[in-house]
Amino acid sequence: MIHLEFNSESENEGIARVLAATYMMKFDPTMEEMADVKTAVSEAVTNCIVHGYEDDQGKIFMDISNEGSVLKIVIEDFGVGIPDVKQAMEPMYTTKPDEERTGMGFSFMEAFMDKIEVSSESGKGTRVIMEKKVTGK
Amino acid sequence: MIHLEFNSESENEGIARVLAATYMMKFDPTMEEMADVKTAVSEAVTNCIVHGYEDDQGKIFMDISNEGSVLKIVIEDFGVGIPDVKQAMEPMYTTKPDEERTGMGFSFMEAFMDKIEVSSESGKGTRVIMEKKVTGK
Amino acid sequence: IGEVRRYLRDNNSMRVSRSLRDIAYKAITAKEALTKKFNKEPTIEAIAEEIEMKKEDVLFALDAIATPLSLYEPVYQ
Ligand SMILES: Nc1ncnc2c1ncn2[C@@H]1O[C@H](COP(=O)(O)OP(=O)(O)O)[C@@H](O)[C@H]1O
Ligand SMILES: Nc1ncnc2c1ncn2[C@@H]1O[C@H](COP(=O)(O)OP(=O)(O)O)[C@@H](O)[C@H]1O
Ligand SMILES: [Mg+2]
Ligand SMILES: [Mg+2]
Repeated sequence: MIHLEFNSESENEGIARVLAATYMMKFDPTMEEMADVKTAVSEAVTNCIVHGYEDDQGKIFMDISNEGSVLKIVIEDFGVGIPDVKQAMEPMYTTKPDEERTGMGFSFMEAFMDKIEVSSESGKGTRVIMEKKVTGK
Repeated sequence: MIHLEFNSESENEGIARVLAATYMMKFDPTMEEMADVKTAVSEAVTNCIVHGYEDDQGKIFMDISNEGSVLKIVIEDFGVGIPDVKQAMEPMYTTKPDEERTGMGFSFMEAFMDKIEVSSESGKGTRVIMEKKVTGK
Repeated sequence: IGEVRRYLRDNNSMRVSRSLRDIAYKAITAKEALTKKFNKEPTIEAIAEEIEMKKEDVLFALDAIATPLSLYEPVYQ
């Protein structure tokens, strides 16, 4: 298990993405599997920065672990939280339609990972748990 | 500033190395600068695993930050510690001569980074602080 | 110690960013060739072996050339 802490600056999004890709190398992934995980991490971290902390600065945690070939990534912020998680996860739902947000972040995470679980509390923060079996096939 | 925590397993040495490399990309480094930093991180982390925790398992912390173009990397373990830091840092000094250790780890860190500071307490652990100005030249 | 340094590696002042572009190009070419040859997608490790690079460098190179816009496209376009 590795644990990363970083500030909600957009340059750190790339760092989180590469760390996840590096961790999963032990499963001998294909380029496509790696791209899937990177996209999911990228979306989740971007959400923490853009929505969780908005114009504020705050900490983002990322935990990466595995059980056998199942990769597990937990991404967490301590920002505003999501009042209605079910609604937020609907395709094309976005609370920032003006800023080139597509509302497809959660949909991508769902599409590219095997499993995603989102828990959030208003004013406390948001935690996204994602899993994917990585087989190199 | 980013902070990484990982277990003293040798596979994590590569992860720490890649994380440092990723962080320093913002300075548009040369191949040599990057190789220097990767070598220094590799030596410091390997020391935590091999000497700090010996056959035990323990946590290793790595902090990466910068002030302007000066990269700062702190690598820390909570293992056995070093009784005599000055002696340990002498070229070719090693307490494990039998296991293909060369005693050159600290010498490499000194050679490849601009500054290295080692503090340690027996039974508490060891912290290595390294700095390098990265200019892409 | 300056000696050690020279001994350990050739002085290489090329920018990493430039070298990564070369690696990424080779990796993508190799990926296509291996896919044709074996009729399935190669792993990163197989690609790295083919172009005689470390897999960590291949990973790094592929990431460096992926702009945010190409995120939802194949990594290379
Ligand atoms: N970490 C978060 N903190 C607060 N709100 C979030 C977070 N992640 C997602 N949301 C909410 O869920 C909505 C949908 O997210 P997403 O599917 O990624 O679309 P988008 O980011 O394009 O708006 C966001 O518009 C935002 O309201
Ligand atoms: N993190 C550490 N914890 C405990 N002892 C250490 C640590 N790092 C270095 N040492 C001590 O310092 C010595 C010299 O380290 P180094 O120069 O890297 O050479 P080597 O690792 O080849 O022995 C080691 O042999 C060990 O006794
Ligand atoms: Mg989003
Ligand atoms: Mg050593």
